[in-house]
Amino acid sequence: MNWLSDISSTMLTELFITLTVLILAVFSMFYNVKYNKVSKWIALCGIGVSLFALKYLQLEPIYYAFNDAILSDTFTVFIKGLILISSFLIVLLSKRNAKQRYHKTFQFYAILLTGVLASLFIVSANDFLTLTVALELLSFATYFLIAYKKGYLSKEASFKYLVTNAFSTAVYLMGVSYLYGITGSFNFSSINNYFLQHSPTLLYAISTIFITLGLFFKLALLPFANWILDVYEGCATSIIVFIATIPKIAMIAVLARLLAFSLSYSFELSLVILILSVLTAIWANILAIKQKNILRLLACSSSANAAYMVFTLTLVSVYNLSTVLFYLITYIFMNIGVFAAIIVLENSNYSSKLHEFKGFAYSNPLFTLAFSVCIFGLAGFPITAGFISKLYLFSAIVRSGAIFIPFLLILMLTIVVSCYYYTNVVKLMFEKNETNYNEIIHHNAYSPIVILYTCAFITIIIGICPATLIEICKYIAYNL
Amino acid sequence: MSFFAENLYTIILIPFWVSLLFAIGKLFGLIKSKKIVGILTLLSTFYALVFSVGTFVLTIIEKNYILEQTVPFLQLNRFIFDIGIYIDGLSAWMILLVSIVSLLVQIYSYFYMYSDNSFIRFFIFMNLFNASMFGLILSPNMFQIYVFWELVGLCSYLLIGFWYQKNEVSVAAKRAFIINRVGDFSLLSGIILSAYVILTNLNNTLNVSIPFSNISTISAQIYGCTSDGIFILICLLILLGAMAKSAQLPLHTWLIDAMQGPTPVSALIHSATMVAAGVYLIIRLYPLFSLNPIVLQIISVVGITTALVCSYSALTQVDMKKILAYSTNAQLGLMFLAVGACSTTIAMFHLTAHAIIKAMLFLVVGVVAVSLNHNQDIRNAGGLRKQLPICAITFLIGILSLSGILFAGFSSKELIFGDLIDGKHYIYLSLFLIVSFMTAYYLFRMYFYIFEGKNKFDFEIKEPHFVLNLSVSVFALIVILLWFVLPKSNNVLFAMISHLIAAFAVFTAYLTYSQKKLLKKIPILYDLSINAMYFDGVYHFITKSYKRFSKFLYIIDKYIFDGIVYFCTLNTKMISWFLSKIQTGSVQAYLAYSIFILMMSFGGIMLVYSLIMYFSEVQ
Amino acid sequence: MNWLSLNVLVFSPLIMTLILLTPMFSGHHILIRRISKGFASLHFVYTLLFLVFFNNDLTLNYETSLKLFDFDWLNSLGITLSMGLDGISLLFVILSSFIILIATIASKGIIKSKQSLYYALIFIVETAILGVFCAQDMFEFFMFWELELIPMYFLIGLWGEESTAKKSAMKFLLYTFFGSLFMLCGFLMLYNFNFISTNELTANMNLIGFNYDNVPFYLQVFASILMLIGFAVKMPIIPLHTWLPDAHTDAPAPVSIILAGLLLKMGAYGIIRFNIQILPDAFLMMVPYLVVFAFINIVFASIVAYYQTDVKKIIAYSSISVMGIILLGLCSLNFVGISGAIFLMIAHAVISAGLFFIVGIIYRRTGTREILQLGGLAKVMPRLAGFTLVFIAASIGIPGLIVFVGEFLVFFGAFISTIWNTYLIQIISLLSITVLIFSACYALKLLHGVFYGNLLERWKKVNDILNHELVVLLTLSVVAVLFGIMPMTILNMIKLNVQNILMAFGG
Amino acid sequence: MINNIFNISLYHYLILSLTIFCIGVVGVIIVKNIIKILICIEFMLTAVNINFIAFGAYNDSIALNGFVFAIFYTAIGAVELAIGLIIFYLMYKEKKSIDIDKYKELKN
Repeated sequence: MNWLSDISSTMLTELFITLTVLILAVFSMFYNVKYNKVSKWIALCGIGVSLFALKYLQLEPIYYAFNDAILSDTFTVFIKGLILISSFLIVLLSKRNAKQRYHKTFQFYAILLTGVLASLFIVSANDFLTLTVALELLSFATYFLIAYKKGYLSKEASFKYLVTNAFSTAVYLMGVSYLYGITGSFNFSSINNYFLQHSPTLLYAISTIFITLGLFFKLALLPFANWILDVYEGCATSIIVFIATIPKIAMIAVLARLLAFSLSYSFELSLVILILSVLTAIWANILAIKQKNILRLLACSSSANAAYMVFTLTLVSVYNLSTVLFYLITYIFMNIGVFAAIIVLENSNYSSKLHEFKGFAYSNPLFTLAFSVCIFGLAGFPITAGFISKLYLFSAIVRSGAIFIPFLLILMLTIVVSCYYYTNVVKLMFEKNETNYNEIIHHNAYSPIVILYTCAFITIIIGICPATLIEICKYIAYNL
Repeated sequence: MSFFAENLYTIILIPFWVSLLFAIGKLFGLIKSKKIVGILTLLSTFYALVFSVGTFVLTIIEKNYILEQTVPFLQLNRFIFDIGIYIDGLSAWMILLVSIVSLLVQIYSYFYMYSDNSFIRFFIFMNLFNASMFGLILSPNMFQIYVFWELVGLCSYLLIGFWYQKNEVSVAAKRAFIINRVGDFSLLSGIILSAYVILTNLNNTLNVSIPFSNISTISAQIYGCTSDGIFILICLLILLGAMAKSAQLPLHTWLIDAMQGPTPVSALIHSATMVAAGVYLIIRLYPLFSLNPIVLQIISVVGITTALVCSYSALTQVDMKKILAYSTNAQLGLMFLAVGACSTTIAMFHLTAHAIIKAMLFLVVGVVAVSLNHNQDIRNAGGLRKQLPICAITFLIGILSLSGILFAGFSSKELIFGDLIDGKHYIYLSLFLIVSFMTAYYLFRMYFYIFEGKNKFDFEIKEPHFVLNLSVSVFALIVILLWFVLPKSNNVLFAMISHLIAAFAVFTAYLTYSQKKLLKKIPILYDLSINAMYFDGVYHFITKSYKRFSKFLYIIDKYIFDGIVYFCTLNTKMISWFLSKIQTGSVQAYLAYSIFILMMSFGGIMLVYSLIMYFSEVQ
Repeated sequence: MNWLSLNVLVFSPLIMTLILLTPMFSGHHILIRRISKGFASLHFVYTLLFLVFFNNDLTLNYETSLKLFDFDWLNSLGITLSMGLDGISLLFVILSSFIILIATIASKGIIKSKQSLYYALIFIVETAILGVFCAQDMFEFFMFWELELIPMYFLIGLWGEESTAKKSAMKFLLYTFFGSLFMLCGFLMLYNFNFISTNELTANMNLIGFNYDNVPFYLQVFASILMLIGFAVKMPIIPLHTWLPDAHTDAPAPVSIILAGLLLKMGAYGIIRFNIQILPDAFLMMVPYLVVFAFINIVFASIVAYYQTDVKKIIAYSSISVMGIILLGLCSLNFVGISGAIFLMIAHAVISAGLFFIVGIIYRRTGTREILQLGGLAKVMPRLAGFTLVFIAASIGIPGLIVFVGEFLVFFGAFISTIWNTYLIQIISLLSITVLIFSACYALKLLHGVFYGNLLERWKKVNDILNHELVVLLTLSVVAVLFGIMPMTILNMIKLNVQNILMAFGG
Repeated sequence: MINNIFNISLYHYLILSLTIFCIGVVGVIIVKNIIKILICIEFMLTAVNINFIAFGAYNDSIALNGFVFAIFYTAIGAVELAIGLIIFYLMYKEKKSIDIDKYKELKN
């Protein structure tokens, strides 16, 4: 059993992440307040090392390790890279939140990295057992992260997240059990071969629907979407960045893999997913109009964008996967940019209420420029990457058949609504602020403002010449 | 002599450049003295007079001399619309008449308007009018007629609304321009319809708008290949355009409003030149109209009814210029009758005679009004014969000729009378005689009110400027001269009847002048006449209903098109309020919603699955 | 001729934006204004150079595909930033650069705050408009089409005079965004048609082609309708026009010059490029309905214009009715009609720029645009009254001025178009000639309401137009008269293009 | 052995697990007491376990995948409930009440 070669070709990054988690856990017991700055650096170099280790993972032929429990191919490596980069940015952004509880910074980063570890496992899981365990590990990490912030609200948000998550995992597992009942095995590839011989029955359709609806929880699509508004408002902003990016990437990867083979057998599944994602897009965008709090607004926008991605995923063609990947990457960067801006505002103690945004355009123009570039990216206006990703997404939808055009028209209506509330935010910044002259203080944390400018720069650059990134996504998608 | 004909086109361009010069001068404030303005305009009109006399003589020497110089204005791959000049007997005659009248009127207006503070603006518009009138007369095809038709309409609007400070002047100008636009609309649609007919049926010709050089052949072809309905429609549309310009019955009220403008304007534009353009157009298109007798019938009916209505409503008018305006209307109706029933040459004679006489009458009225310091009411202007002798004499000459007793008016009316008898149009003849009776009546009534009896004003009248009297007397001279030039058919019958009618009319006029209360006896007829058969009421109603209609459309636009958009936004806001309300915050509510959606999706799947099963069995 | 590059033409205003946004200009307004006016005139001269080297017998296409950092924009998807000029687009490029120059000169007295941001946004809008007219690629066309949304939103919102400026700016943004998304869906269907039939991805407008066997006709009509909705919102066709009056009344004068002058033309240009050239049969099938819409547009808007009391609303509704005439010209599908429509686009741009500028002048001096409160200004502002007379006469369609030629050609072309055997188009064009009367009504109401009648007490001290306003009005009226008298200069430029447009209809 | 005597087939187990699952679901929604809600969640998780064991026993008796999964998942379920209690305790410090309707701060 060459488990050593298995580890070296599939799990190197997970290994290094577990090492950093252990180190952090050990340090958290000994060192107290004085050395909490060190914890950030340990986490950062842990992620750096695992990023570096990505190079050694097996790319070309799919490598099945631990008798088909874990697999590694270009798609998983790419997604792992994306997860690690975004976790790197999250650690940078969460400096101030971590510092609130001095003695707990080590624990904070430890839990954060366990969440990252769990999502790395989710991506490379090849059977339902590892997938379920990894999912649960990720949810455990998120429970504590949400509950981290002082005050009662984060506790309530975490409790809501817990109850809904338990409910959705129960639904997901019911689906898995029925699937296991039919095929007799948990392994994706064996399930696939099983269905090559036998024709899929109604029970199969029900089980796949149960599984996908269960997975929709992390992406905040309609059956389990109500929690996102409360959790985004309740917990600390850097944790929101974590919730908004890492589980979303993992879920998209899992759904891509699951739907790749299961969709071909049951068209009811694609029907349900299409309808649900369109409903979520409508629900999220219309809900966002009335929101007075920027965080709740971004919650709706994240669930809407997840809906667009899942909608394109279900249209059966490899061409769509590259569009979803491109959309995912651009969305992640723009999202991190916007949240970095909010963290900058919180550092100079402005609340996240929308009317606080008045008059920023005149007091600090550069900040407004970067922030509006990211927001217009999310809305999909020309020069930004959002425009290209939406354009690429729509071309995929139209390419996969004329039957989807009515759906596309509905999506376009929701995008018009989204353009309203995005521009509303920017409009507020240009309104005259009658009270004080609001200046942004940077002295305590420089990293959020730097991340904001880099994300804005990336959105503009991808907006102007996206050819290379699209080539990468095409290459990855074609050999899933 | 042919030199004059060749570059006759310059008489169109020169007044245009002069008016442009004045406009730029006024814009940058370069014009210091009014003399230059006067001299330049008079020079340009004199230049036009010399050239038109030259061409007129040329047309008389060489029988049916025709010259056409055109340059393409719009050349799309198969269609050509060209601009230029076209000289034949008719246009030469018309050019001569117009240039004579305009020269004299401009001399008169130089002194008349000298005291006015926006003097330059007057002459900008005057020159622009000259240029467009010459362009209209010399136009070789229907396209150019339409081009200058609108320009002339614009100039008449500008000149009517010259004293724009007063509200009723600007309203009158607005109304005149709108009614002219109705005429332009019908003329344009007539042109386009005829072009369509030419194009679809005989698509060999390049020039799509009807050229006047071979008008007869083209009109024969048009008549040949179209059904009667469309042919009549074309003629009617063009006729409606001409009727709007020469103020025929349905569209005649603008001429009465045009009297708000300064008197030289009414003298030149609203009595001699512009209103004659409509008649000129019909004479020009006579070959086309004559092909179908119904069209000629319509023309003459329109003419005679306008003559009757307008002369009837002139009987009891009080304002000097209004009476003359109604009489112009009536005489134009007679010209239409002449074209419809008699022949174009007779119509031309009547046109020239009327132009000269009416211009003279207006100038005289101008002088009288100025001397009564701008009071145009005939009731408080009596016994001016002693103070303004020359005006009285010239006015008398004008009245005598216009009512067909002596001089030019007599000969032209005699020709009409003779031709009506030959053509055996007895109804027209009788109506013609009634109209001439009425004209004689109101003209002499005006004469008695203004020049007879004791003067009912107290202030001293200053002697008008000698040039005003000079130009008026020159006009009188021409009227007398014309009497000898115009051909005389000297049938004694007409001479006897017209003298009898005129004498009777003079007697009744004197009678009503001396006993004022005589008229009160017949109130209905009196009211009918004083407010001109309530046509003004009709137009007032039309404008009010147009305002209400546009308000109604605006309401549609605001509450339906905008309403839908507002409804959508309102709807989304309501749904978003509802959605945020059902986010109650309790976990159990969230789970209830998700279970509801789960059940819905399963229900849907079951339904779809059973449908498929059902359909697969059915085949 | 090689130094005449389209990239410089289209993207130089963008570079100017960056220069203006740098903090070094933040202080002094006069310098900013002078620099932007200088740049605008330089840019206009540069576009005229294109005219000099454009030999109109062959459609010289400046095929240059933009290589930005050596990456083709989206080569894998067949989308390249390729720019090209032919007769029609060159005409519009010159027009847009001229109108932007007029707008920059006109915004001297009107814009008092945040000048650098204002001129920066104006130049972004200019790049967007030039990009739209030069685009050879569908998605590039769409990108530039959307690029001008945000700057226009801020131009109307931040510098608008009314309190409802922000609301109408948002209405403008959402309406046009809604329309452009429908248009994008149409483009994507075209892109897909091409992929189905020729099996290689290209979004270039000239290479798009699909054979009729594998693309069903109802799909073509569906794509054409979707694109038409996008263009109908921009070139307002009646049911989708409600954003225009609000956007115009609240926008400052130079912004509404650009809005009326150029943005409406993009809609019509789009119809020519996409509906008529790429999907001719679908357009042929839609012509009767479009003609009815055009007729409603013409008559409805001009009658509604009569009722308005706000001067800018009257001009806004008048531009809706003129755009209706342009649509009628395009639907006539014959040489006279289409060249008349294009000529009318140029004419309307010049005239509406002049009219909006005049309203800007009046608003700047009197602070109100209500006709009821204005009156008798001619005594106080004689020169402005003279210029308004020229522009009002032009907008009515008095011959010798620029709009008459366009209107005459459109009515003539619409009347003789033999596309449909029924007499529908003949009857409708005959009825739409009545617009002459309705336009005369509202134009005279405007002229008399503002300039004639008795002068109110408070407007006694109002001064006449200054020299920079005189320059703008003089240039506009010279152009109006010049092309009114010699229209063939413009018509010759677009002769060849209109012919090969009509090739598909056996023109 | 017992299955053959009383010939209990796979479907009885499935029905059992479904009923327990539904009880859990209804419980979570109806009950007001938080502890009971957590217990109902445990109900749902055990129902899934029963499912796995039943399928493992009847279909796949050799590879015993189902049983392995059940063992794993009981552990995970327990951890989840523990964390649920911890967070409830943290919330309880604030509101001092066991009724779920008190914990509705974050809404609309």
